[in-house]
Amino acid sequence: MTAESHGHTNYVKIWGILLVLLVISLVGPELEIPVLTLITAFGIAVVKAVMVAAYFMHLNIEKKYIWYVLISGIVALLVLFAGLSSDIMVDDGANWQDCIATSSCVEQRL
Amino acid sequence: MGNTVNAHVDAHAHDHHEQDFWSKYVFSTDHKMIGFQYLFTGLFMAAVGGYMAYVFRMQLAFPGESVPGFGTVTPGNYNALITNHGTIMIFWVAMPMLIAAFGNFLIPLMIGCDDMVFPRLNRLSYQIFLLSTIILLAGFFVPGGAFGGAWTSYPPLSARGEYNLTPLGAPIWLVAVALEIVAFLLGGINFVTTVMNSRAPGMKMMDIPIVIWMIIIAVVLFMFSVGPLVAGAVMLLFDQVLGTSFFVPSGGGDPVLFQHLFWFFGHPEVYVILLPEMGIVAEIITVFSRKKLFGYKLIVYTTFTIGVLSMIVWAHHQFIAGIDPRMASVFSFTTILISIPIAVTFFAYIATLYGGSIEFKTPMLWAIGMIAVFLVGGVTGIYLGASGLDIYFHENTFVVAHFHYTMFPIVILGGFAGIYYWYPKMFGRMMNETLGKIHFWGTIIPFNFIFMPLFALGIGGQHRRIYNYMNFPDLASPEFQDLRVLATTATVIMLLFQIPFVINLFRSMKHGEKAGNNPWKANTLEWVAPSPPPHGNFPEGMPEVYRGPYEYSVPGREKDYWPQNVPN
Amino acid sequence: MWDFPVSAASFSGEVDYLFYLITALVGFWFIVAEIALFYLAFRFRRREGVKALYITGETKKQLAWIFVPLALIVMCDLWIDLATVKVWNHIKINLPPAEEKVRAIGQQWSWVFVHAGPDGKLHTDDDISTVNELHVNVNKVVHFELEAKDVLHGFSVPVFRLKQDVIPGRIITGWFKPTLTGEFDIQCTKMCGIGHGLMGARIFIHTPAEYNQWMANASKNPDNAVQTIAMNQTNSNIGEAKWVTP
Amino acid sequence: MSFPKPIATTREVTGIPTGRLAVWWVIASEIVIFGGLVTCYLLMRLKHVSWGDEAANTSTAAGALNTFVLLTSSLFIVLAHAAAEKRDTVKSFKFIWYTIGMGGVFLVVKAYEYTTEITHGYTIFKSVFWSFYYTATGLHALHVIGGMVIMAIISFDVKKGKELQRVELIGLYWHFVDIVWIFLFPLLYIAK
Repeated sequence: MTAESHGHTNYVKIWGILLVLLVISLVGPELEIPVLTLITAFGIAVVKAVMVAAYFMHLNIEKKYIWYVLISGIVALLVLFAGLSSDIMVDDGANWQDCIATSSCVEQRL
Repeated sequence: MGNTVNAHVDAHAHDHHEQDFWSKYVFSTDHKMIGFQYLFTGLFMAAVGGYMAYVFRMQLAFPGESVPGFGTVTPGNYNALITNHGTIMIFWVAMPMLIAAFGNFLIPLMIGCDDMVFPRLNRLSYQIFLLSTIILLAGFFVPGGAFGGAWTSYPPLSARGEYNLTPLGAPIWLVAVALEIVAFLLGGINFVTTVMNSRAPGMKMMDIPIVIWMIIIAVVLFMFSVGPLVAGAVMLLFDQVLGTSFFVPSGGGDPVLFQHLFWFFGHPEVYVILLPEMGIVAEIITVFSRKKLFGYKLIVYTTFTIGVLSMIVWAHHQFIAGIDPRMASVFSFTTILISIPIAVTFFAYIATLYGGSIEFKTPMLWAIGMIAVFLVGGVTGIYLGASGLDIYFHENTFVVAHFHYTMFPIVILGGFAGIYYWYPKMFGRMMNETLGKIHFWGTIIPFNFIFMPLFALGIGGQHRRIYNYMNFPDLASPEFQDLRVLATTATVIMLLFQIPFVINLFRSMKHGEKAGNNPWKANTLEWVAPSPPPHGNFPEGMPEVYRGPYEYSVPGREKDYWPQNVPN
Repeated sequence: MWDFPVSAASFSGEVDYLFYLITALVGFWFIVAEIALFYLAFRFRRREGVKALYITGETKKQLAWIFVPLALIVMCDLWIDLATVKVWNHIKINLPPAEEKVRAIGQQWSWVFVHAGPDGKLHTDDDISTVNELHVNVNKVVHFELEAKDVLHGFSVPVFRLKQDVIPGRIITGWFKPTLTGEFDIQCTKMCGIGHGLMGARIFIHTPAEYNQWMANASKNPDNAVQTIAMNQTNSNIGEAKWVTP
Repeated sequence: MSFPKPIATTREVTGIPTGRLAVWWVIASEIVIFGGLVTCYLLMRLKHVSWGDEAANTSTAAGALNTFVLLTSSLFIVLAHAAAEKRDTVKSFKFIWYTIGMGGVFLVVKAYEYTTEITHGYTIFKSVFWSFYYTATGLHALHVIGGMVIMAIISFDVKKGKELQRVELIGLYWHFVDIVWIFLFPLLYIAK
């Protein structure tokens, strides 16, 4: 990887954009609109992460299969999330309910 | 990365003069020596795990009586024994033998380079592994005894000393497992990088021997599935030692979460172990039937498919564990689906035999035996993958019999196949064929008499992890007890038949027939090196590769093999 | 040997049927594969002067040897999938209306069963608690609610082919409809600590007359809750047993 | 440091230098470790609405300051890398130590946060939210410390002009740690 294509100024500019994004993600929640908070908080986190990965970690000029490796990891996490969501994310399902939420179960021994 | 990790150790790896004992055998950075370290640690732990099996099988056959070589088995002992038998056999036998030992020994030799890319990282990996071994065994000698909450270590039982009554044993067990995982992560990064970057000139992707492909796919699978469990282990450790409540419902946690994290790793783990072993068998059946592997590319692609599918089947271990029952149908479908690529691979192996010139040397016996026995394990998996039938068979000895019919051929039969096959390369001498055959028949016949009775008992309704079935009136019948005694007797016989192997292993190092570079007339690069390979592996120059690894009996050639490094 | 226990619930026959179906489908392929393996290994054993064939296994014609059987296996798989989903839905998802209700509470290391009592309703004062004894009527749909006090337990009745893990913090509902009278094992099938091997219970399936008699007796002596705690204490003593160094 | 490199280490079949390839695999395996933790947190957070109130007690200002600190440290280490590629070892050394300094600032802010929270009763035992908070930020802080130690060790070789490729390797790792924080920040501090 050569340095010529990535001059000094480039990095500082990216850093500046990242800081602007940081400020937006802080201001967003102040408006107290839940949807907007989600977008500014998590959408901007994704943008920031991609920018750091692409420009600071030089993934923009890295071989393609590094992307594949990293994305495989994220896909594994999505699979995990999907598989767990019906059990962990909800209070009840088919023929079961979380009885701590409804205080309907026997007292715990601890 | 690796170069910075333990930069302070000053090892003279390239010195060709006599090295002292410590730098040659203990702190070596040579991939072959590290492979041996893993191999012998694995064999030692296999003996420990076998001893545990002997003790608890004796307890089941003769409940309450003093077991020779152990004493009376209390319920706590029994639980600790089955827990650690499972943990040891998976994490301290299967992983170090099949992946770390064979991986370390074979990868640089088979891809034609002189060592792993990060030799010192490799050594660190073994040292962490050894530390984890010592910690695990130390668990038996702390007050309260070793952890007995089954190898799955489901919380809240594992999370609270008040529940499991082994307040020290449980965290020790968990730390040992976590360290072992870290060791294999470090080793795995090394393996993948080596194979990706350091292949011999001319070795294209589709010239890599199947065993290397399988080890690498297994390692990648391991890396992607183990992460959540590492996080889960940290959380469980905090539950145990700090008293947080990640997995304890009374504190707001969720025990099912841990089950998911465990099996998200735990199921791919089965394939992490299976794949390297399938690779070993592929090498052996091609060499001893003098045949090209049937459908090399097909097998590589199927292996990828197995890897991907194995990530989406984990909840079949939890059908009745309190997960939402609607999810069970999804996971039942994917589970039965995974039988398809596995079937492809095994069909391809069987097809490889067609038209061969098969010589039944000891390694080939183990390999054929492995396929024959594994098929039983494979088909019984369908019973358990079918969610409706799993309602009955879950936590039943049918499951125990099933996974021993998969794990045993994978780890023991496949492992021995590999040892008998590569022994000449490892130590420069041949093993004794007669002792090897006695060992084979003395292992595989009693094995069936251990676990066939467990299928029968499982169908009869016997559940797992019970130290004395006399407490259950429906299970206390004399017919059932006879089956338990049969299984125990077979266990003892099988363990006794390991003695010929131990004799063979150590005797042949000194007295075996000299092997020469290529005793089996095989094609892959490790047989180009001298036996045993010196440091640097290829003293006559690093090999170059001109063709795939399975060009046996090519028409028009005088010899029936065509090594990868021979230009024409 | 190789026999299921008696079949004592309305759905246990379906589970057995699934077993025989899978045995037939999978057993066929198992035998084919083993015969192929041993036949080929025997037929193509080494003989002087006979050279092995060179088959790449990469032409379409050769791959057909794998993919034709595979297509048939996929069909068998789908058949098994459909059969198992049907049984699963019947047992675990679509519960028929309850005619009786019972709570089963797992704890280290015993079962407490709360029967509805004479008024037929749970969570009332006349509930009858018993330790390690479950009493039900034959031929009535029973709904059970599973709870756990401490760790995971597993509620399993082999003669019903029924099993469900019990999770602290959750109430899991299931059903069965006994078809035979008699007394059978209830197992705890999830490792629950040192007393796991002792945690058995019995299920008593009564005719209506016997059941009413039992209930009449039991309502007179409601002393079982106390017994539960006592039982718990006794079992904890097992924890004193220490690891014996070999 | 007289450890001779095997031939294997010098080969580059993929076209990516061996060290960098290995670091990418390290990052891939770290993604699933942190990701597993974050997945667990997210699942439970979505179930327990009340965790929003707990999250209100984390200091958004301190979190934002730390985000700024880490972003800046990422800039410094990438500048160190750029300098190393021009073989400007003095400048590279300087920027590595700026990065370590920023790591130090991060840890000081973190320590201040922990102290405030613990003295206000928000310990790791208070609820599962706080258990997750301390586990996630603690694991992250450990990675920060690890990165700082490695940077300090390699910086002296860099100054002598040896093993300059290591600046890029530690940089990749450091950016990854930064990215983890970029996600932890909204998860633990902003969303209420």
